[in-house]
Amino acid sequence: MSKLTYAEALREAMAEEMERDKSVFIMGEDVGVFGGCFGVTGDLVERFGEDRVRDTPITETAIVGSAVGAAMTGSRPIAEIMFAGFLGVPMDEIFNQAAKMCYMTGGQAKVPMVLRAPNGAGIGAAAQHSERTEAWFVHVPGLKVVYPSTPADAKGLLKSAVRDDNPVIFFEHKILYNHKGEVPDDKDFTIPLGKADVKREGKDLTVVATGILVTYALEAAEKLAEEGIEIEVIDPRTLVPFDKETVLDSVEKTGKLIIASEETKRGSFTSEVSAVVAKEGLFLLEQPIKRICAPDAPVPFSSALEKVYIPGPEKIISAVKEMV
Amino acid sequence: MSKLTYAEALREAMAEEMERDKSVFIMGEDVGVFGGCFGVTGDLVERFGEDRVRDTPITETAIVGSAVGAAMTGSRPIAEIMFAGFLGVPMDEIFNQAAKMCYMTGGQAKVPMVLRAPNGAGIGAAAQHSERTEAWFVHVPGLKVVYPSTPADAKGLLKSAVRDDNPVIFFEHKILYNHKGEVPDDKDFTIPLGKADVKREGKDLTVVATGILVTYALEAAEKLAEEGIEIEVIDPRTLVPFDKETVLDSVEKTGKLIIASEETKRGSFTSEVSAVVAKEGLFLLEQPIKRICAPDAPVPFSSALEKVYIPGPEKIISAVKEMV
Amino acid sequence: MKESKDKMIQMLEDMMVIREFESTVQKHFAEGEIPGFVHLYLGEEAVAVGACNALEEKDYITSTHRGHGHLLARGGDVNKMMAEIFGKATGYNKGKGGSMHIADVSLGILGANGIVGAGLPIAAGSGITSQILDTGAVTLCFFGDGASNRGTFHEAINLASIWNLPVVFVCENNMYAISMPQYRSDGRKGQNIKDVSDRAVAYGISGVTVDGNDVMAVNEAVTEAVKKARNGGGPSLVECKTYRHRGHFEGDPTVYRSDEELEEWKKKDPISRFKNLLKDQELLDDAEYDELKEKVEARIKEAVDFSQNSPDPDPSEVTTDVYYGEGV
Amino acid sequence: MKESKDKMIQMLEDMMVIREFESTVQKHFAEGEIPGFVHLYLGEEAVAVGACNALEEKDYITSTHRGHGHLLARGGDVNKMMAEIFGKATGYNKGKGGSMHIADVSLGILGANGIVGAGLPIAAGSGITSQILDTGAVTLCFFGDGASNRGTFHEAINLASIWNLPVVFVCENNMYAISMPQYRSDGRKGQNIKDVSDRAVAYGISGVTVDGNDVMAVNEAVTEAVKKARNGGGPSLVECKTYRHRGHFEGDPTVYRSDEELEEWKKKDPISRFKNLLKDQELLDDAEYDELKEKVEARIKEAVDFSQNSPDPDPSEVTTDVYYGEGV
Ligand SMILES: Cc1ncc(C[n+]2csc(CCOP(=O)(O)OP(=O)(O)O)c2C)c(N)n1
Ligand SMILES: Cc1ncc(C[n+]2csc(CCOP(=O)(O)OP(=O)(O)O)c2C)c(N)n1
Ligand SMILES: [Mg+2]
Ligand SMILES: [Mg+2]
Repeated sequence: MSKLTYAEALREAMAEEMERDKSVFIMGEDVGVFGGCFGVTGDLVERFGEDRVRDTPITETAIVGSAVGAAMTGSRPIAEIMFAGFLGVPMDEIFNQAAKMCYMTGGQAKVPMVLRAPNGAGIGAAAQHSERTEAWFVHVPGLKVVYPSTPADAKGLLKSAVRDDNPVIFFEHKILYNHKGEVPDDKDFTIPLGKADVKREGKDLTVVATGILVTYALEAAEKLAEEGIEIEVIDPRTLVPFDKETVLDSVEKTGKLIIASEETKRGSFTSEVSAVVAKEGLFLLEQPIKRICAPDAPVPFSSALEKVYIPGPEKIISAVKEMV
Repeated sequence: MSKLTYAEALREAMAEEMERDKSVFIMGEDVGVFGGCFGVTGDLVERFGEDRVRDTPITETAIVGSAVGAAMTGSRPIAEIMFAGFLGVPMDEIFNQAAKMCYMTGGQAKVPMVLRAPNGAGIGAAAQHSERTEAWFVHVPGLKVVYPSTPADAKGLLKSAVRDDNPVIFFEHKILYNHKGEVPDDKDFTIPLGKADVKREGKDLTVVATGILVTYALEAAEKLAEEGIEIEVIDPRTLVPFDKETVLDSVEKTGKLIIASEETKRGSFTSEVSAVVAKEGLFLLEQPIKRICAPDAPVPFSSALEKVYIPGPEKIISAVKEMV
Repeated sequence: MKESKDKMIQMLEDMMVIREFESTVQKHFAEGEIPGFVHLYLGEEAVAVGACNALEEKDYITSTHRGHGHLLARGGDVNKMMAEIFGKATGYNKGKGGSMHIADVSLGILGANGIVGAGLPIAAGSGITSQILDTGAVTLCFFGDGASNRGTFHEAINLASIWNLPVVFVCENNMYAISMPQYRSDGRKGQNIKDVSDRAVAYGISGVTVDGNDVMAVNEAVTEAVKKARNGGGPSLVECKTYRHRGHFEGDPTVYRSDEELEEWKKKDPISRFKNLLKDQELLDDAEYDELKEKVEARIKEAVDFSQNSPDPDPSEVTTDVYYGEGV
Repeated sequence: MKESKDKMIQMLEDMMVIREFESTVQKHFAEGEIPGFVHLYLGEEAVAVGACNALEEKDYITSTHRGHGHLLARGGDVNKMMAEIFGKATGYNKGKGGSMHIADVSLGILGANGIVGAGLPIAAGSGITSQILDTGAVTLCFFGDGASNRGTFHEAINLASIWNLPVVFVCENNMYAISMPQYRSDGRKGQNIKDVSDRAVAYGISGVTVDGNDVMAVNEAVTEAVKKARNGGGPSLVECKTYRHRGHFEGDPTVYRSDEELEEWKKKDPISRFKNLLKDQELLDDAEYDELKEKVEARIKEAVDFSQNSPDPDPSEVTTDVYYGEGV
């Protein structure tokens, strides 16, 4: 075990996979000497050279499109899109190429690639640099969608993503980059895609949360515990495949469900979780499913507004109190 | 009233709006002399000239980006994207420009534009030409999302969309283009965005359906009526704004809800409707909410497979029978 | 000389296979046996054949919505191709892809593609693999004049240029993107330049325009570009001017072009031209040609029989192959 | 002569306003008063000022993430600008946009933009309105060297060219896109050509490169291009070579460039150069310059006071203006 930040854990995952497999390479804007806009790639260009840590021009369409071509021919690209809000630019390459190539060719083609994208608000970066776009990809068959909330998960999931034979969209939350945690050193430490993690056990209410909301839910849980309320916090970790069993088991125990994410609410991943439970766990529910999300609005710039916009721990606390 | 096809109704809506307002214009690939890939623009170039019915190169990014610029400066563009499956190409222009411009400028800028996109499977066009992408846009605040299922709705909603001061993504189902129906001739006939339509009344079960699934649900309703089962079929018509009251009122009456769309199920519009009802109508439900959608897979080419893929009337019939 | 004769006859045969294959698809489409959209390669045979014959086995190609010719020129199995177009289980893609997505990945075909211009970045990526894994493979990227107006053209060629990737970009300029002329001195046009190859300047790479109905000219230009790419000289742009004999897709009434224009181009038909050239050079006589033609017709006929007698895919196939390895 | 003198002094003052404004933002950002990213225009003042002074009132511009200079050169209100950057309710965008989205739509500014290259198609669209409603307005589109590698550059300029739209594309080539050099003879580079203006050939339009640190040269080139566009001559590409004095954003340690390079460019500072020119031509003396400087400093200081004393937006503003008319 080492104490690493989330960003460091991601970097170590990439370094280990690049050492293990010479077909793994990195590309993206300013991932080389600049070390990545959020410092995630850091010194990797010094360790692996410019051939395997490739600085691209501003060319998201070609980044993703060429990742598809590289993946189809025997490489395992890890491409970085500087902000998850820019994923609209290469959307066609993700949606019509990466995601469908295997199916359209009748299983002939494999596209083992990872697309890393910093997600989320909270740094005053306004509407175009604070986006959370995971719901789009949840809706695209053929993709896997990963979203770790701790340094250890970040490392184990990224390594699994690189080893997976399918395209993986890998979300990272900007605010989490500096969070520290214990991370296994074992070079074969991986976390399987499709397995949720119960981050905290509790009997009174289930909170399913993603990304930074896992942190906020755990903060809320601490405070609520002081008042004798025990919430169970589940992090799906991979949105696709989604581990519905873990969620349904928990709801069976608690009878109450809150789904929390930083997304704008309408049409979000929380809608999907809600729909799954409304189908398969309806009679487990003692109360309506509550979703805690950002409002259906772009992210405002002003810190005064952004604070209101982001669904923080207080919102979870008051929602839980309304329900228990 | 005139008997028009869905395609003709759309064309008449455009013609009337262009006559009414000289700032309305059309652009897209092959919308001129070719008359549009599905014949929707037809003879409009002859009626309005090449200046107002503009054939573009293959340039979806510029089509949408320039529609934003035109809309901001006093025009009202109606842009056609040849297939809804190509909407990934100009996704950034829709998501980061059209949808956010008003908010980001603090309400200064208005972007009155319509993006028409033929949606859906059923013509053997395989994975990239049969897409249904409405869920992405439902998740984007700042957009309105419209999806008519009859010729009259097509006309009335398109006219409202053109007159709206916000960007509207307007889905049309390819299979519906040749469907005929009575359409009001009144040049001021419009249908407000945000108002669902009860296409058939019934007391036993509520089906909320979109696009071509409205047709299938009505077919199913006919057959079920023969067996004495009366389903209520609701067409939201606009996915954003979504008229939840009409749906909740119906569920209050029937106690049972099926949500049907041709989308791939995971993360679809049906998830959102399900989530809304699981929150605001949970105690109205006598049974779990069922969603009838396409499977989470790209659209297969072979007619034998496509038939299985598409959620047709039989699937609705058997689902209803399981529930009543 | 012997080698060159064999190669020339081979190229003629390749073109004839495409011609016969496409004419046959046309017929069966008209008869309602083939669903969806088909975009035929009739009239453009010299481009695929000239270009693919410049490649080695380890090389790659990216194809387009008008891709039958590319796959055939690359050695695709006519039975599996026809069966795919008929939507049968025995097709290359198990019936899941159809005309627009037909591909043999084992022949280095990185997908036919329904998205215009999508192949260019994919080709660049294949070039990255060549560099990183040092495979020596060159990637040949087919795309249309219409595709050259998409951002993917710009971004992919720029990337290939700055990284010196071993990719040859072959523009099939058949004068139209559906109804939009590539260039005209006045009126609607896709771009304001006569030659797509002029765009090479924007990326600091070499660009040439050749007669795309002259299979030898195409072969020569592409061979040179492939050699350059393989030797570390980076990407090039080769524009081949040609014309499609049919509408954009089957069913297109082609209101946007004149019969005269079509007739002019038919006079430049790549197959009769090449056949006549071979006859003039006494490399082929009428009897040999007729024999070839019979052989080709028999092959394609067999492919149709094979397809018609093949089963539909099993319904369970709808949800396999969404993820890799699942469909096996 | 009188007119030209006034105009020159005006342009000097405009540049000085930008310099003072940006230096002030830099200071308050360092002090933690301004959230988010700020991309300063320091060193590039001649481009915005030279270009915007070629416009008429009815014209439009599109701006970028590095947009303060454009808005100031177009006559933006410094109080409302500074307040926006401070995230206050009195800002141009009610505090919702911030540095990257600051705009005065009534001045014909079609958004600053956080998405690199997004402004080019928007500018083309503004050109369409000019044509359809016959307004006579010209649109000036600012974008960086980095943006010229995006597909939007290609598609927008192509569209502007085939439709002959009245748009002037002004490339601010400040040599870098964050850490990526626009061009170098070897090593990492955004593109394989020395001059972005070479790309004009690909669209059949005219392209020129000018010294972007020479406000008169910029003004002259853009004036000519605007005139051409207004007279139906279609779009042009004007590349202005310049350099940013600061990092890409505040906080950038600029490891990718040398101190010597920066020093070389500081010698070509557009403001001191222009000031010296005016002094040489005896159009300005030291006393006049000092007066100007004081006036500018006072204006910016007042803007800071205004901002610091302005209220935060009301929390209810989070969900207004999502749709037009709602925020009123
Ligand atoms: C991104 C995208 N836009 C539009 C289309 C619809 N479309 C299919 S083929 C075609 C024309 C292609 O022209 P070109 O590239 O010249 O190829 P050609 O058909 O002439 O061989 C168009 C517009 C598409 N498939 N993809
Ligand atoms: C589509 C997109 N990709 C990446 C970024 C991140 N980014 C912001 S500014 C910038 C560099 C822009 O370079 P250039 O166009 O030369 O403008 P400059 O910053 O030099 O003024 C990048 C990569 C972005 N904002 N948008
Ligand atoms: Mg063409
Ligand atoms: Mg720059």
